[in-house]
Amino acid sequence: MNILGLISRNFRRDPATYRYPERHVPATRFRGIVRNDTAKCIACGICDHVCVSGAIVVVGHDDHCDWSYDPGRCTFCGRCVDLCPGEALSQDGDRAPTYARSGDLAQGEQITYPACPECGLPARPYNERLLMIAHDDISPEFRERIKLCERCRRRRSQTVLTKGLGGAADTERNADGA
Amino acid sequence: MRLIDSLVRTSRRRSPWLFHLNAGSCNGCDIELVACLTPRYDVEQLGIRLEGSPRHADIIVVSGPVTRTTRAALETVYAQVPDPKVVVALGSCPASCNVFAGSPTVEGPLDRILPVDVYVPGCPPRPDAIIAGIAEAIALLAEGGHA
Amino acid sequence: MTVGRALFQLLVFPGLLYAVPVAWLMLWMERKLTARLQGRIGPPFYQPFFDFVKLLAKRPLPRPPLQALAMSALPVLAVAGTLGALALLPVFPHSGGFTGDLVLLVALLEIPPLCAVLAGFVSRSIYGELGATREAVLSIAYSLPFLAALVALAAAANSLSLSVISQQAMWQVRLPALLALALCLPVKLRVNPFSVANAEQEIYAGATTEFEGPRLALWELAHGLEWVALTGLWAVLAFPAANAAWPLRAVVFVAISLALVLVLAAVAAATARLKLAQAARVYWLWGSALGVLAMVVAVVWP
Amino acid sequence: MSPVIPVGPYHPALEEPYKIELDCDGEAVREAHITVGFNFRAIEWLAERKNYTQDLALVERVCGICSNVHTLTFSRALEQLAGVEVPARAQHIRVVVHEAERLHSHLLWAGIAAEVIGFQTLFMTCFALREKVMDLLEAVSGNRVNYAMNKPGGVTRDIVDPGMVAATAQAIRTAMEREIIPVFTTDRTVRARCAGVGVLTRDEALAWGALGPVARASGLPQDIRKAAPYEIYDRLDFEVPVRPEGDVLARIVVRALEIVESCRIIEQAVDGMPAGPIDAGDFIPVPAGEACARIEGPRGEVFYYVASDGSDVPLRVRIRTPTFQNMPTVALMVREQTLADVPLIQASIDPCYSCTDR
Repeated sequence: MNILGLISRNFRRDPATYRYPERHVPATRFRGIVRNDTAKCIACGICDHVCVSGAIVVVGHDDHCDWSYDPGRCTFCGRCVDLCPGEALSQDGDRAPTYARSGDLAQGEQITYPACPECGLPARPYNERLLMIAHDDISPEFRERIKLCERCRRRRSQTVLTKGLGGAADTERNADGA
Repeated sequence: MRLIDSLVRTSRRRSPWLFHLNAGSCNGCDIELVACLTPRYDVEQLGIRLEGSPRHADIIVVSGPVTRTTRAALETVYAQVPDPKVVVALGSCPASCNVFAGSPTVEGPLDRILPVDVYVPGCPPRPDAIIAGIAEAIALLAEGGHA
Repeated sequence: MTVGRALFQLLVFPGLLYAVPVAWLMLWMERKLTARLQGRIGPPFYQPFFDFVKLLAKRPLPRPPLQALAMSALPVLAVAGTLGALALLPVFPHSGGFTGDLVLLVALLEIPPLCAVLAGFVSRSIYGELGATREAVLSIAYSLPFLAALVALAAAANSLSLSVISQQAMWQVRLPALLALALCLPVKLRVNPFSVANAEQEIYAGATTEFEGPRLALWELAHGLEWVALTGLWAVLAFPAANAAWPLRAVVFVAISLALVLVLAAVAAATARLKLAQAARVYWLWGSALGVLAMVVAVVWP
Repeated sequence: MSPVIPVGPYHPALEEPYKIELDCDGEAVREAHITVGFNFRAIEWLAERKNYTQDLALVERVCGICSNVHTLTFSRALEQLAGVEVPARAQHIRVVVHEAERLHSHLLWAGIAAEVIGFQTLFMTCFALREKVMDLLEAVSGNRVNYAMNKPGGVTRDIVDPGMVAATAQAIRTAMEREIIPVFTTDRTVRARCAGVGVLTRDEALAWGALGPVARASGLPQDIRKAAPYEIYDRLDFEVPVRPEGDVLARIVVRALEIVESCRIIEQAVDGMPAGPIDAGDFIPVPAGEACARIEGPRGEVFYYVASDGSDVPLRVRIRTPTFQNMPTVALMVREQTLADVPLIQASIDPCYSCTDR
């Protein structure tokens, strides 16, 4: 086809243009603004570790963790979403809105550490999916223990251990006595 | 007087001319801006033209984190654009230096050097996002640009 | 020509009142057709008007006084010259036109390119100077066929009056002369394939690179008026029917002008920009051949 | 008139800031001096201060047009260090994205070349076709530019709809063969602007170390995909187009034919795509050592050197891009040409100064 054919074809066809404000919608797997599902977030900080532009910053405190994110700094590379162990992070399927001042789009999430059922002090959050990956079969006893804070968990382990060992020692002693 | 005012305002809204300045960008944003001219997006439907000379322009579109070597040009070009004018920052680089933050040769972000009116997020922004950003800028331009 | 008639021609038709809106219409048609041939929507029809108003409302940049004066005066002169040329077009033939208005027309039509060349140098920009140089070289190249065609027509009609020429030149001369004139239009209007004088990818906007705001607005207006004047000249010469009623004449004049705009825009959309030497060669070779042919026929034909 | 005409750093014909100063005699160019460095963002310096995962996103932004090439080469260097095998499906996906990137880069270049010679209609046609590739890349990777597809040991995203990919490749091939190639090669005004302009002879190309399509348009049949096949290129059937003329038109033709070949490669890669995993794990430990990797980018050979001390931050990352090699030939080619040819000649090497400056 020569150029005359090309322009006459263009002329005969309707223009390929989207009339503003109609627009070309992104593909379904588009990588937009990152969202954090605090229910799944375990505050591990991997997103902060892999974020090249410092868009995601994770700061841990005693009883909570601040997860902050500024789309104005984001490269939308999706590495944080890929590598998020708990699948807490996801990306919007559409583009971010324009904004007027630097930092306008910045958002923060607070991941509150759940209270330890035993002592009431903050415990590390946990994520069901990660548990399933780490352990195929979870006993009710283990499930209860995962909710405890580190100290209580250690104490619980200690008690179980002592009890177990104590029982064993008793049996041994009994055997000796026999 | 009021009639003339509203005519001027309408004309600014209908005929924004762009000058694009690459301040050390990776080309991603620049190419997406060029894509805005092409049949699918065709910004000429909004009266937008990409001008070669800053003296003809109303809107300065900046991409890139502002490297040391482009800073002087950036300032010159800004002075060459007649008022009223509006600055649009394209992508994450002019907004925050993006991945180049901390580099010894980068002097950005852009708002340290020029007053920025509209930020278009994305790395790079999609053409429809760029058009939306320019539409924001047009609204500002109609009101006489930034103070 | 009576004063009243002259004023009418200058201010109403085909002068100011007609020419300015039609200039915007033609600029829009050219852009819109180009866009459609490229598969785009293109600008809305009010685009050139708003471009003009917007540029007028921009604050000019501070410049040294003498340069500011020259940079403002040159586009005004270009607009005025083109309007003057338009007023001379004998859309309605009359007995009163002064003989020799052809010479005046040619002189007036040369004013905008001349102003552009001066503007390029006055703006003291290297790209402005390059654009001006190219403009000058091209104007030498197209002047030969352009003038040859007009002289041939004058010789054929044995008059220097446009009105007489448009009525009486014979078709054997008129045809090659019109072709030669048509060939000169793209370069005078700076559209492809002869747009080298304002080739954006090489020298920014050429001579008008350094112009801003109201000064640029006037250049845009002058450019639009050039479209009206040159297509109008061609239309007048291509439609000689002497005894048609005046509304018909006016309608045909406008129709031919607008059709010519479409043809030029289509040609521009289908070609790449030729280099300066290549463009000049086209005019020296083909343009001159057509012009000389017209002259020879005008002189030799009994 | 001043004898030295600066083109750039900001010029309508240049996408990027760089400067060519021309010693001119009227419109004829006597000598050209190229100044680069406007895009210097110290990427190599930054790469030595960020961990490997961060570096992937960083090197992707060396260049927004051939971004995939950079992550791919970097990943290949790391895989070499770590001794990791890339799963077969990931290799196929890599080739598809790699060639799709070549498609969009070449179409973009063809459009820019048309724009530079003032042929707006052809520019629009090329870019309209390019949008098809952009849609393909967006559907596969989730972004139109900077795809973030590669990581050491595989790719980040699977191709869920191979049929669409193959159909797009076929549509582009048809459009190239029917519309764009005929116009570029037969249109008289295009020929008038491109044929015989900016000639780089075979010997000059060899002596100046030209790479990629520039070398192939000067009669040098060099292509890493054939010379040192990576991924699955040794199992694919494709040609490397070579032209002997060395002018701008030859560079156009070489790239146009490469687009057709890339479409064929994509069709084959999608066709034979096996099922299976797409990566070899998330964080791949990089032991101490050094590695080089090179692949054939759209503009020519891209070369990476990575040195590691076993930590998660590289000791040294060295990037050499094709424009670094091709750029000096511009000064050679513009001599004794006219001013109007300079933008076209500089564009004909498909320069990428953000790659060169880094």
